[in-house]
Amino acid sequence: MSDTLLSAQDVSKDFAFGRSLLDVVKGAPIKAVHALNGVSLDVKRGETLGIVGESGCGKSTLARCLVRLHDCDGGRVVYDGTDIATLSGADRRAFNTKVQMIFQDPYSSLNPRMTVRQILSEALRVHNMRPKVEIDARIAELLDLVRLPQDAADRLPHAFSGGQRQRIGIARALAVEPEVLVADELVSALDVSVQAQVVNLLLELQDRLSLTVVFVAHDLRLVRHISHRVAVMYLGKVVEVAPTETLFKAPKHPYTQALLAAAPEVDPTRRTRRVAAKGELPSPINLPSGCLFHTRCPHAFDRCVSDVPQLTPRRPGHVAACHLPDPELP
Amino acid sequence: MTVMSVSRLRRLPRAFVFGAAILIASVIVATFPSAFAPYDPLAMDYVNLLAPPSAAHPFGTDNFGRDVLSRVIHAYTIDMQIALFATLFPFIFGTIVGAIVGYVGGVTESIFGRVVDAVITFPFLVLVIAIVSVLGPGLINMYIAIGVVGWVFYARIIAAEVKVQKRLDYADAGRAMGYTHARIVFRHLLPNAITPAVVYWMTDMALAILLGSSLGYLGLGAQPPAAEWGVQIADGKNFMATAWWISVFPGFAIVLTGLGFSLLGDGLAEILRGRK
Amino acid sequence: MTEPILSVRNLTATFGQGASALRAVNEVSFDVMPGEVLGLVGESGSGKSVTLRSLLRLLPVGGHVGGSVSWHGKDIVRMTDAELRAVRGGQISMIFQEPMTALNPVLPVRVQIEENLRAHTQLDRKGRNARAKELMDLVGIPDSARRLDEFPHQFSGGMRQRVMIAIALASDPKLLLADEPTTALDVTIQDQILNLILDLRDELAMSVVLVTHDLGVVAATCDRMAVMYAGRIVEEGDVTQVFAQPRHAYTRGLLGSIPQAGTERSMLLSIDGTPPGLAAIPQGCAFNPRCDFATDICRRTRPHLTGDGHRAACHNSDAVIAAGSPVKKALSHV
Amino acid sequence: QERGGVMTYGRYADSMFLDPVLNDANVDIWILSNMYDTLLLPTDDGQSVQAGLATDWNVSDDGLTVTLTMRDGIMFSDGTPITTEDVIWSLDRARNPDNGIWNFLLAAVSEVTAPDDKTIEIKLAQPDPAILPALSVFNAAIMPKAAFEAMPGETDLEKATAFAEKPVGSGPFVFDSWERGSTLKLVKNEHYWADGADGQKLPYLDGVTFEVIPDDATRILRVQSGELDGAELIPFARVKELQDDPNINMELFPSTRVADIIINVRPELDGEPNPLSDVKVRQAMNYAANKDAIIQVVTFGVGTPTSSFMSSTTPLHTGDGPVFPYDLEKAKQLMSESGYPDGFTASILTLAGNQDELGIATALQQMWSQIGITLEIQQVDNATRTEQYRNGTFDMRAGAWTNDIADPNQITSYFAYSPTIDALHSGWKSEEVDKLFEESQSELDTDKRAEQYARIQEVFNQEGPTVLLYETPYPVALQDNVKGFNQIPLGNNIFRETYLEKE
Amino acid sequence: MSMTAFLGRRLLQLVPTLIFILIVVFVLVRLLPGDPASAVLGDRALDADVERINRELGLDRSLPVQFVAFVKQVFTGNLGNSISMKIPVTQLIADRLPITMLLTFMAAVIAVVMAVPLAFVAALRRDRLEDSAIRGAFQVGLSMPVFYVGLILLTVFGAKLRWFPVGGYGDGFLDHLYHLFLPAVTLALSLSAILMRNLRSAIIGVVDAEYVTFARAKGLRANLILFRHILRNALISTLALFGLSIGTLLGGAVITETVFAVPGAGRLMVDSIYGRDYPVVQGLTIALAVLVSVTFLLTDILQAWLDPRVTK
Ligand SMILES: Nc1ncnc2c1ncn2[C@@H]1O[C@H](COP(=O)(O)OP(=O)(O)OP(=O)(O)O)[C@@H](O)[C@H]1O
Ligand SMILES: Nc1ncnc2c1ncn2[C@@H]1O[C@H](COP(=O)(O)OP(=O)(O)OP(=O)(O)O)[C@@H](O)[C@H]1O
Ligand SMILES: [Mg+2]
Ligand SMILES: [Mg+2]
Ligand code: NI
Repeated sequence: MSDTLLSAQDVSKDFAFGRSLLDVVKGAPIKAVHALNGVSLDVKRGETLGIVGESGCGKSTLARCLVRLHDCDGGRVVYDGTDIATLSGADRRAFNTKVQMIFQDPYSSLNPRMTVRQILSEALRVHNMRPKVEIDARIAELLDLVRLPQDAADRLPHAFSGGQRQRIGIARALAVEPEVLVADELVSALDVSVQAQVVNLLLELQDRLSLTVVFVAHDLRLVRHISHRVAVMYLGKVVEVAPTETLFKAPKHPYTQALLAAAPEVDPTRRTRRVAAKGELPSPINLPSGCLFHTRCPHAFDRCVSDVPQLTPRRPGHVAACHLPDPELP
Repeated sequence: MTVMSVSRLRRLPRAFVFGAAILIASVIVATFPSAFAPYDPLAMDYVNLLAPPSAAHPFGTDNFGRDVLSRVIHAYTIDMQIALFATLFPFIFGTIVGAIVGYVGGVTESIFGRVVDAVITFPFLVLVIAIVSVLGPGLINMYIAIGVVGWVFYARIIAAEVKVQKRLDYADAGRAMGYTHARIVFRHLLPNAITPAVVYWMTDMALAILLGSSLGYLGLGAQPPAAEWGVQIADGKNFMATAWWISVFPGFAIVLTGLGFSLLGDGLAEILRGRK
Repeated sequence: MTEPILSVRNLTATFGQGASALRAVNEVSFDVMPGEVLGLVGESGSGKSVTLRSLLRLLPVGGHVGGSVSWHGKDIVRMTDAELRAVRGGQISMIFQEPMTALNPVLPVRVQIEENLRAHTQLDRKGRNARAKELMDLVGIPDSARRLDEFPHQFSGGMRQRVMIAIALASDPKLLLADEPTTALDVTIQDQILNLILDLRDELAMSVVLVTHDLGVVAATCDRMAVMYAGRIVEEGDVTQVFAQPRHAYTRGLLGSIPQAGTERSMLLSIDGTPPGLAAIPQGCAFNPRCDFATDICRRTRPHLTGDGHRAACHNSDAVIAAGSPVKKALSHV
Repeated sequence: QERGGVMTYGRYADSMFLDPVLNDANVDIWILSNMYDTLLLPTDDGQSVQAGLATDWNVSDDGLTVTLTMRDGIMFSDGTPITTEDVIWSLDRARNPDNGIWNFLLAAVSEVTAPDDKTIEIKLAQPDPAILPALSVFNAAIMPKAAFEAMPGETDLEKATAFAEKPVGSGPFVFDSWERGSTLKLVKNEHYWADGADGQKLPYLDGVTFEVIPDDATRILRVQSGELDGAELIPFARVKELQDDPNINMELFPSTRVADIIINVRPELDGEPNPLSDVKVRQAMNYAANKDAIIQVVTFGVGTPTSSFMSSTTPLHTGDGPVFPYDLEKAKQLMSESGYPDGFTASILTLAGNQDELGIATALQQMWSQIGITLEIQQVDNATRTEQYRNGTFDMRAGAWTNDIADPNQITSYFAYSPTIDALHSGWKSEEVDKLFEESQSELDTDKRAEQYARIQEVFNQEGPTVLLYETPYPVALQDNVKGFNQIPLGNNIFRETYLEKE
Repeated sequence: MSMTAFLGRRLLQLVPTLIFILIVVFVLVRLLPGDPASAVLGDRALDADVERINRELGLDRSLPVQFVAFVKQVFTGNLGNSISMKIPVTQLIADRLPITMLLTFMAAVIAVVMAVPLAFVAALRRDRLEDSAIRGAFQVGLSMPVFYVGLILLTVFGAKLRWFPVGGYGDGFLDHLYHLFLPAVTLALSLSAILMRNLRSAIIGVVDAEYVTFARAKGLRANLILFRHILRNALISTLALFGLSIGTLLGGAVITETVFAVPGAGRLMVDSIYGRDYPVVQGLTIALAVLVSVTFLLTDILQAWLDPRVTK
């Protein structure tokens, strides 16, 4: 299980601000949020790839680029050997069925005016997944798959709790029988107890349907729990990728280290009062030069300000983008 | 009515129930005016001019000797029509345009913004008067004139709401599912974006009746001999001191109907807000 | 043993009137000791925020507070408006989860700090200005003089939270009520803010009631914790004790739901079902339908909070203790 | 009579252009004579002329020369004397066919000269029996040539525009100030020539202030609240009420105003045969129209049925009693004899917002439905109506007429004489009427002219393109203390002998 | 974005709007049936006179030629002469637009003065008797035709009680204010009803906002919370609505001015439409459009001042 199914190759994405006529007249420079700045990442068939990072670092944007909700401004996203930007018409729809996305917000990701049955049958119908007569049966099957009672079909989303809604979202994605699921903060809006239910469901489905999963989250514990490999993002860049155990035990990038240190441990006996990372995320509009993390990095030296570090191999399957070969854990 | 629906009715906001009751009654009267009106609204009685309210003519008679009550009742037909038709086209057209503008955004939105500016910059009543003058007076032309201007307001509301809805995940979910833009706009976004427009619609219907009566006052609205409240009030203007009943009763009808619409609108807003 | 500075007894909060009234908080009792950090945890809707707000009678229109909250010998629930105003923001301050919505978007930060100073201190204009700047420095906002005249939307999330803390600290409160102050923040920022609160607690010798749903935050910051479920406290005790030996099945479930290092890609110990709505709280122990330990008695009678120091409201405490702490297990695994 | 005081008078609309020659409408015409004097003045009954700036006048026997003697010592309000040069210039300007729309009144004039500085001689190309009244019409007003020509501008229109901003004339009052749309103030002309019956100098008033109050009800309220001394065009509906008001003197001044329905009688309209071209149909419509009821409903009894197409106050009017007394049976009879026994549908244009016209149309709608005619009322604004009228594309329209000259020739040329405007743009034509009218235009024998007019009226009344309805007076509400105000049948508001009685 | 840039953008946006209005009104007036000459001259004019006068007015030229001439005129600040009154349109506008502006301004002030306090009472006593009474009263105000309300006010406060003059405009500024009071009230009724409704629900929306809770948690006095925290935020959305209503308000002035005999621009506009006085209609439309746009700009500025987020 090492062949690449989906890959991002040097993907970049900017969100330009609206420019008024006046700006044009004044010749003001185009301002943009640099959400992704050259992200390269491979997703291997059957694996779960976790993507972590702080808010605004471009996790969602990357996820959206992977399913082509955004078209990337630079680089490309390749699925099964083809650049997805070239797909159109039937091919594009076929791609949509193969790579599906599930969303963060259980409240806004379902159309509040459609019953579960309408939501699911729309997906089945538009993509001709099943002949008309089999649609009801398939809906029953899907509900079963995500552990929802059968009588759920004819209810509107507001009749469900957050966890149940996320299951409906999963069912909708599964309706088109995808190979890849991109889950953006799938459980972060849920209560811990319900979070666990959904995580369990995802693990189980992945086994049963041999899905490839891209799991985007900011919760390190969760990512660690379900990912085979983890990519850490900072300011629109991947700064470190490694198999889960390696990453959590021996992080090579100072940012990863700070992130791990900042996450509170679930053990009251191991408290620290040391602040893990100083400062805040710089503005994605005016990015720092060189290493994006140098403004907050305890190890920063002059090269970090001038040179952009590349992802370099550290161990088998472990890459990190830091000028230091092995920054010490602080 | 089943027990359940009664109990559900009780849970509806009071404003909604009152408003709906007034309007349902109005619609019934508007549909079968002859069943309620004691006289032919057009029948003139030259010996009974300007008769004050009496048992025979509870609302009195006007300067043609016509029964005011019967005219108020028959006016329901026209005024409810005005409420509906003067607003229906703007509602539908504005909704469609607004949905597209809100969804597409960008240049379309800027252009639309200028159109909105132009329309709201132009005094509404003056524009309507000008358009009716071009087309000629009469209800249909009045509808057209109001429609030409009115759709913009709906489109603005819908565009703003669609823009909000567009940013919600379910819209993206639709795109991720590979649905067409048309399907996402009209099947998914619009049903969720339409509520403020519907609430505005209710207010607008009341305003349409009022506008209709203003135009009636200027002779540009409903054409005689048809009874219409605004025209009746205008007719009665010269008799405010001597025969107040000619204008006061149609005035009541306007206020009552307007109240119905805005109660319904308020109630609707409350229900829809509550659901969120 | 020192006296508690705040002592809450049978606190109830109801919304609405008559038959359709809902009890969001039900006979909640707890104490806050001087200088301690008390964590209030529970799932969404369990009544944490309402409890916290009831302490200062800050419920929205239609809410009603019962029971007693004694503060320096006076009962806040029965205070006059004038007395209450002196307590609010003066002796007890409060901060909220979403600083963007809790700060008035149309007023510059200076005004929002100043109005608090004006309400609770005798400082003159100049004094207030100086104090405002001092507060901004205290919570670690660089370039404070300039930033005082900015509006909330010009601050980042973390900075906003610092601003709110600065406002709350304006009049040297003795108790800080914090309603999920870090939930909206990133881990690195959360780490900064929590440390800031702890530092300030030490410096200013105040107590803190910290509402959160993140057991990690509790583990990292609190001295004692109370677990809420369906409007009631179901377990209360020293943080280390509770983590090491939960006595309520719900607490145990919560702890088990958190992924632990070393158990990668295994099934989590989840709690089935969802928390009940206020209108349909189950008979007996509110948790019984979701509980693995539930017995008949759980379905019939409501358990009382019992124990000394470490209290729990569970009929089957023993069974739960016997099952052990999921966290312990995880920890020993490493 | 008591002197002094300013009278405020409420009008329904403001004047537009205070030039006697280039103005277009009644809002100007009706007040111009207060500022501009004419050589002759209409008498109070509007039937003939009296001395104005000229004291004597004489028409030669061949009818080709009018000789007038100028009054002594007359001057314009700015104190400059009125010379024969001013008179010649004014009349030449008034009769110039390029100037305004009233020049036809003086169309017969071929030359104006002044043999000496007291005498004006007007030469006519052909005899004109209406030449004396024509000299009393507003457009023949005498204006100061020098002051006019000193105005900036190249063309006559430009000069007139500048002049009319602060006009100078020789009427009893002088222009003082004007806030358009609101108030027009006139003050007493100190140089006015006339004395009143009591021997005192006219006018008695220090000034007249016209206030524009378009809304009828508001205008009346202002009179009732005492803020106005008088107000014109009181709706008939309110006449009774004001007559009963002890503080208000509700005057009904005799007028030349007639109300009728104008019918398009062209044989085809829009490519369809036109039922209204059938004279029987028109007569049926006339009979079926219950004038008494209409007078009751629309004028609340104030009007009287017309006995001819011209008002009874017009010189040479004939007839008494309604031309077509209400007779439904006869109407039905006539309908069945016509080409349209089953009736038809026709439309009528009324002026939007005009309650009188609307009332007439509404009543007719009901009355004519009884002889099978379905009447569609179309309320349109004035310009739209005028266009349809002028193009002859209307079915029917409500109409009203007021004479501008104390002679029947104006109304007859518009109503009956087809070359002018196709007989009210109706397409009606009677060779006989046309011939009679042309003859009457230069007929100096009064009796003969009367006969000609009698015949014209007979033909027109019976077959003409109108439904004759009623004539109405001018309803003016005055405060009780207002005396000596007159609105003559031609509509002119005469303030020169008005005074405000003090208690 | 700075305030100047924000204003600059708004001003630039005005240009296409004005051009659009210019074209629409130019075409619209010419679509009206009838021509200026016959509209002015009325029934009595002879065909030859009508043709002559229309020719003198240059109306026999082709539309594009007329339009170009018109645009040229506009750019030289000359709006032509009125056809019926013969005087320059600019002079007419200068005489009469200020009156309408004053009337509308007074109406706006009165509407706000009526709406704001009552909206507060209604919102804070939500669903109680006071609320229902206030909303009911405004509803009646909203449902009454303007000409009717005007007449009633005139009869009661003018003719009967003699508190106010029965229409007219008066002399001198204070007298103007006095004369315009009743018409302004009439005009304000429907706007105040709309504002009241909007503000009421805005207040209801704000009362439970977290920052209000926070303000209460600071122990502030009720008044301070009400005015500084609740009102200001609630006003923001209402202000936008208010700006949008100015056009409607100006339109409503047409009837009000007729009923109250106020010599304003609204009446002039309608008279000119009826009189087919093309130059006046065109000139007045441009003037009104500029006026309304400036009002929008002002409300925008006010909004930017109330809500610092706007300029973002
Ligand atoms: N549609 C958009 N228009 C403009 N800017 C955007 C848009 N979407 C995202 N951004 C900006 O791009 C940057 C990356 O956003 P993104 O949502 O990908 O971050 P994220 O890592 O998913 O954060 P979070 O954890 O908060 O979800 C942010 O600065 C965000 O403000
Ligand atoms: N104004 C209100 N009216 C009616 N019910 C309310 C109101 N505010 C809160 N509630 C109810 O009270 C209960 C407790 O709410 P509370 O906000 O205290 O929960 P919480 O524990 O703080 O949850 P969260 O983690 O989501 O903040 C919930 O069921 C909620 O629906
Ligand atoms: Mg995201
Ligand atoms: Mg909460
Ligand atoms: Ni006055």
